[in-house]
Amino acid sequence: MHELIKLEAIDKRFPGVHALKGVSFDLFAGEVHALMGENGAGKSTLMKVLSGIWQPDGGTIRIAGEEVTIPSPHAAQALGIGMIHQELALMNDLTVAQNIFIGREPRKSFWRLDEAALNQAAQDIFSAMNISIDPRAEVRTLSVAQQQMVEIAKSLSHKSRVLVMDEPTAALNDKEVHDLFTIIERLKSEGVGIVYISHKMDEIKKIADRVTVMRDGAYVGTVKASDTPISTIISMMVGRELENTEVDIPDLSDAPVALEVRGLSRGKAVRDVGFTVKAGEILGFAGLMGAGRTEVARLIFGADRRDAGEIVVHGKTASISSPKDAVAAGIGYLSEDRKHLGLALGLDVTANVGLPNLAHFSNGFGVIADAKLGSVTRDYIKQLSIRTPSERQEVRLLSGGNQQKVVLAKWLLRNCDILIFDEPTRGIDIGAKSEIYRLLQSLARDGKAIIVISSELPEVLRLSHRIAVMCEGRLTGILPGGKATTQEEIMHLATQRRGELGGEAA
Amino acid sequence: MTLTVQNEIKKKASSGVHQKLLASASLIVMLIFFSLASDKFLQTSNLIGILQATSVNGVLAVAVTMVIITGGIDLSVGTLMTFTAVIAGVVLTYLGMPLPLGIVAAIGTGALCGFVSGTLIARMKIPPFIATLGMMLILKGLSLVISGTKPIYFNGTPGFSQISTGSLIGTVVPFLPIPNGVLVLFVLAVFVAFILNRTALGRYTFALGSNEEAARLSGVNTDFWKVCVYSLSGGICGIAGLIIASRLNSAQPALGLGYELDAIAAVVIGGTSLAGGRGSVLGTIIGAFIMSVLLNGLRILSVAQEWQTVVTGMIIILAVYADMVRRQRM
Amino acid sequence: MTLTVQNEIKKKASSGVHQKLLASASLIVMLIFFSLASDKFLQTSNLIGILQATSVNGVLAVAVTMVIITGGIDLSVGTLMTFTAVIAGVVLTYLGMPLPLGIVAAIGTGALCGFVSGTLIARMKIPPFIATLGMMLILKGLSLVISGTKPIYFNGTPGFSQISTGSLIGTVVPFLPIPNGVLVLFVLAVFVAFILNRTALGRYTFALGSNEEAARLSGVNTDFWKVCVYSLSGGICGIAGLIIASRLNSAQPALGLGYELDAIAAVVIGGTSLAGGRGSVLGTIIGAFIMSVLLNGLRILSVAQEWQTVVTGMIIILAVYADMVRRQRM
Amino acid sequence: QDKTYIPLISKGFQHQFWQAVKAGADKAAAEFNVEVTFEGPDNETQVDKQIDMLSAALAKNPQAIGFAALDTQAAIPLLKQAQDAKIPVIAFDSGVDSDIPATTATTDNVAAAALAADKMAELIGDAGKVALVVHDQTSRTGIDRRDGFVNQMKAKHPNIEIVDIQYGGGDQLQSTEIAKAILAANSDLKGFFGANEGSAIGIVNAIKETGTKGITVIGYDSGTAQKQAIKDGVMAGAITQNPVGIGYETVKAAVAAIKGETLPKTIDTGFYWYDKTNMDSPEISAVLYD
Ligand SMILES: Nc1ncnc2c1ncn2[C@@H]1O[C@H](COP(=O)(O)OP(=O)(O)OP(=O)(O)O)[C@@H](O)[C@H]1O
Ligand SMILES: Nc1ncnc2c1ncn2[C@@H]1O[C@H](COP(=O)(O)OP(=O)(O)OP(=O)(O)O)[C@@H](O)[C@H]1O
Ligand SMILES: [Mg+2]
Ligand SMILES: [Mg+2]
Repeated sequence: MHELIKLEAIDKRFPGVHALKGVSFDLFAGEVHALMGENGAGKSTLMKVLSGIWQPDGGTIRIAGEEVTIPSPHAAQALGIGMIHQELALMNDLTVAQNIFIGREPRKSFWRLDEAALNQAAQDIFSAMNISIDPRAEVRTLSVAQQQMVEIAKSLSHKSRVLVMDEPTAALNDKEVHDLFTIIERLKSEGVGIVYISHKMDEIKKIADRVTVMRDGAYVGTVKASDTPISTIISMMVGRELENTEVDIPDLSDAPVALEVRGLSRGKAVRDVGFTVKAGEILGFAGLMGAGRTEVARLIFGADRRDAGEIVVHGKTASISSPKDAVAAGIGYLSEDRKHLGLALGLDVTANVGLPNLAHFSNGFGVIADAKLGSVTRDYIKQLSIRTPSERQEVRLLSGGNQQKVVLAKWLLRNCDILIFDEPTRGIDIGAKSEIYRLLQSLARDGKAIIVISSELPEVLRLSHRIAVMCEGRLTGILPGGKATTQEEIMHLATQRRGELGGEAA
Repeated sequence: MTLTVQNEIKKKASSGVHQKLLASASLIVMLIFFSLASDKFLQTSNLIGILQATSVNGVLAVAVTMVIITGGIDLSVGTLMTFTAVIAGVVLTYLGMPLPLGIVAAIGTGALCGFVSGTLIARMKIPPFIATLGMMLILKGLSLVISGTKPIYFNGTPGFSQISTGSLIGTVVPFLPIPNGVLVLFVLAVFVAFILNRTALGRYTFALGSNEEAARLSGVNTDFWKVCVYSLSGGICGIAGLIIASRLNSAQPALGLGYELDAIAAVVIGGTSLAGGRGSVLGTIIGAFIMSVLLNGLRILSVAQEWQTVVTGMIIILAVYADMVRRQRM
Repeated sequence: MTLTVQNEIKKKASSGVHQKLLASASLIVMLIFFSLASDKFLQTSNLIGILQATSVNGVLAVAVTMVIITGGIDLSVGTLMTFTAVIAGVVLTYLGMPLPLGIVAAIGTGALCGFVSGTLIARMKIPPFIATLGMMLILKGLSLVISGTKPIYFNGTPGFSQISTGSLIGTVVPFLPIPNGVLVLFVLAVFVAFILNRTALGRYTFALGSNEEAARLSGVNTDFWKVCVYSLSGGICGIAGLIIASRLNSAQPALGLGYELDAIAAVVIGGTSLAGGRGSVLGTIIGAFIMSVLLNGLRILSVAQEWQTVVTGMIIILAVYADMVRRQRM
Repeated sequence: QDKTYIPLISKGFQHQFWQAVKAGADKAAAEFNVEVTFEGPDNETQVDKQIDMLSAALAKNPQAIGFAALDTQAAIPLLKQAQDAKIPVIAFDSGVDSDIPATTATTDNVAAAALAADKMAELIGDAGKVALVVHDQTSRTGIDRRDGFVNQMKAKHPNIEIVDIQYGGGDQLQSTEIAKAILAANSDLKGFFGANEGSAIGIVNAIKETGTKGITVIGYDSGTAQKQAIKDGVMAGAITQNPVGIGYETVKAAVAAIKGETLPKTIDTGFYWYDKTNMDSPEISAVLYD
């Protein structure tokens, strides 16, 4: 195994943030080197230095022993470095295949692009990845998970010697993660070096050879994955031990039903879904990619128009036709796509946290009590340990995980009775994750009805009092939470297709 | 740790102030240059002329600033201004109503037209460019129809010309005869800046431009607020209509076409992004002054008219470039 | 599963064709209406008049379509057209060079000016609105300077007026005397549609408008391609300059201001989004025809001019609204 | 010692008519050894832009000022300011509703257009359909020429029907399209009047492009293309003012006013009918311009 990359004493400052403080990192051919750390530790920044997006303020980059500078993403590609970005960087108006091969389109005579070859090549990659995505589909019509798959396919198409994967599985479910790991194993055997960033600890054990931990922009240490217990890695990351909690299912037999959904339908994405959530209950939603969980949440929240269905809040039928109505009825929705649907990236943290809450922070003339809003925001920054130089920082400058926490903060402040969390821990570090679990549990204890949609089965199992499972737009069953239910049972329901599906589509 | 953070906050805040002060760097350079180049430039009468020349475009630019921050555009501001002036003319001269009614009619008509544009855009989802282009043409035609294709004079309403050309400040501070039209511009700028920075409407204005869908999913009634912004902007165009009518002592029904471009240019020169989500009224005012100082200075220097145009084009590009380089440095 | 996917692909493809055919629904409704309203409308000479009236705005709209798809805007198309016409005048009339040289000079000058705009935008990061606004003013001034503020006639170049008013098609198919200017428009539209849909330049044009940063991170030399788009667009404005100069048999240095708005309007009516990333040349051509058919029809019906304007405004809004409703239905 | 400075604020700048006025003013400037600048807005609707120009011109402390008002009243406050500063004002092209101007050097556009109407009636046999392309619906010159023509027809030539009046902003291309639409709608049109150079050329272009025969075209002002059209027989003739004379007389009157000489209330610079037969005569060719 020879050394592909050696980063030494890399330093990087942003206005108000010392993001990298003399970090070192190396990578060998044919290994998976995991890069771990809390949100905002500097993982993405370090990798952006490696892939030519940022120029370091200090330190050296060596590739195969030779010192280089990497002035642009293009230069990085030329050096054989490919990167899957944490934030999806796709061109929504182009098709899947066009995205994958942007900048490297096969040509025909007369400057024409060879569209057929392009689609075929994309299809080949998807086949190798064992997933079915239509290469001709416009990217904007794909779900987040599918888009993530496209990103992965794109980086694979580069045939890079070094592949940086910044939280590639954040939006994927177990099956897809499994497929990705198969691909990673294959790449490893071909001698590709892989930098793997993830907040999912179990993945590290499965595929990483070595683990480097960062904290607060500084290098903490590098260990061998096989002979280091997870708890050691976690304590390297957060500087303390985390206790592991079990779900504790309260007795809700007397609790009133907070939300009842009947016959919810929209096209083929959601078909006749009905369930109830009691005050104080956490209802988990499991299912495969595209099962329709997000769509159910959007319909309840009024973000999309439902074809049929009734939504009953606290025993009264609520007429919800827009998110405004839903919020007025006491429903909050934390969307899975924070960048496009959750945050106004150009505005600061306070403005984002304030967005659903301005009515409470303004007087009769609509004048905002900005100081008060600011101090409340500071409280949440502390409570959720959001890493930001101040509550006036623009959200786009925060790390991915910290952005997610800002979305959380805005709904926590809104104090809704019914909260729908769609992938609430996507991209959130292990320390913060257990904070969020604790938070959700305490919200439930306070009598809130909570729906948690998650593609991570362990998360669903750990949080839910009951577990609803969806498959292809239908609710295939509701299982009890806690130890009583196994992952296998959930997967069984999640793959319970309807026989006549093919006929129905025609 | 807390200390560093606090320091950094302070630094940020002060750099914010610096930035705003420096945003006018191009303007200041221009002022100094023209003062040195011609001794006529700094005469009080000329400076007041500049202020007055800025008032109409400035007010229109303030109106369109809000719209641009939502990520929209308003091409109808110029003809809406004219239309409200014509309405004021009809109310005051043709119907002989008292002055306050004319003022209310102009501003109300402006707000109403803004409301229509806003509704087309927010509820019927017509792209702002098309909705306001349509409005621009409709209002242009209606101004001609209503006025009977001729100017309406305000000779029957003696106080009317005071709206723009009188000087409240001048009666108090005699050596500062700043015309009322300019006073209106400044008061309006402060008012809109207050709305943008301190009120819910302002916050939603930025949110709409930054990420409308995120705002909608936060339970914000985005359509309603968008209509509000366009209505307010329309009302401000009504004020511009009053100022220009008062200045010309007449409602000129064919005026106004092309004014939208000047207004939008002032906004963009002032650093507001056409993509929405960011911008400031102060910047817009500075942008409007950059344009009028430049034109006035070139006229004072008796630069040939064709070259005035060339130089204006180059300076606009340069001013924005300088502004950008400066911002990147900081 | 694969079957469903394939079905969906088919459905998508066929709905795409439908959409394009139906996109012209408003245009067809208009044509039918005017044919019924006036028997003069369908005269060959009037139809040819409509074609010819579309040629200049159509070519400019095609030029600006590419720029708008990148997410940019070009306000200078009108004055650039004039500038290239003036350059052709200088080359052909003042310098007495042969016709092909004049053509090359006009198109080359257009491309060069586009290159300058593109460079300002791509390399110096000046917002497209400002860069092209500046260019618009600079070129407006330079046209006056170079021409000496007077028209340049092409009387010394007899073939020149054939560029636009002659009819190649007419010599082959006598009952179809379509003027060359219109032929140029259609050939150009096909050419640009080819570029947009089949070449790398086109692909990057869409990529730039869709997500420039993503394209850049994928290793696309975004700056280079952006400059290419603006240069090509400028070259096309040069063709528009030749067409208009040939039609007027003169380069009119004061013409062109305001033409940019018509061109942009045609693009947006044609369904191209000002936000970039989506759009089509076919749509633009339809948009340009909607505008010219509407104006021609209203003129044929001798509608009073102020009402022409009002109706045009309303129809533009309606056409776009109808188009949107139709698209949502499908 | 600065030269005497006289700024001229006109109604336009880019059009040939205004360039001819400028040429006349420049000629007088050279003759009387004064400095003249010439400025005007892009089009005749921009009343307020013209006021800004006037304001800047006044700031330059000129000895006199020439002003072609776009609106008869809008500039009066500024003109009062000039009066207070003892700066004589010479109105040119069209006057203002005020006695501030020392004199007004102008053409009677109404009478000139009436002459065009008479000529039209004469050429088409005092009967038939006639259409107009006018440059502007609201500007003084546009209104005067349109009304002068139309009223004369009504008063003197009742058998002539005005079928359409449309406005092309003086833009040659737009005027061409308008004229073509009018031709398409009125196959029995006998006469066409273009109320300024751009409008007249638009009509000529429309006639050429459609190959229409037998229509009597009367234009207004001159310019290379219009003179050519008359020579070619496409245009029957045109009314010309004396723009060079207007510019010259304005500066000359300004110089006189500075010296304190008394001036007549108006200086009529005249208008002329010209056609193939007389356009090469010395007194006509002197008032034509390219
Ligand atoms: N362009 C920027 N301007 C200012 N600060 C930035 C910028 N980019 C990143 N930062 C800051 O640098 C720090 C490191 O961010 P980075 O994105 O590398 O974190 P990360 O380790 O990838 O976190 P996560 O797990 O949440 O993705 C954060 O505090 C972030 O706010
Ligand atoms: N904007 C859209 N356009 C077209 N199809 C969509 C759109 N959004 C969702 N879908 C489709 O609707 C179905 C339900 O998707 P949804 O996002 O609700 O699933 P999910 O269970 O939340 O899965 P995921 O893990 O992908 O979030 C999927 O087939 C998806 O492809
Ligand atoms: Mg990260
Ligand atoms: Mg989902």
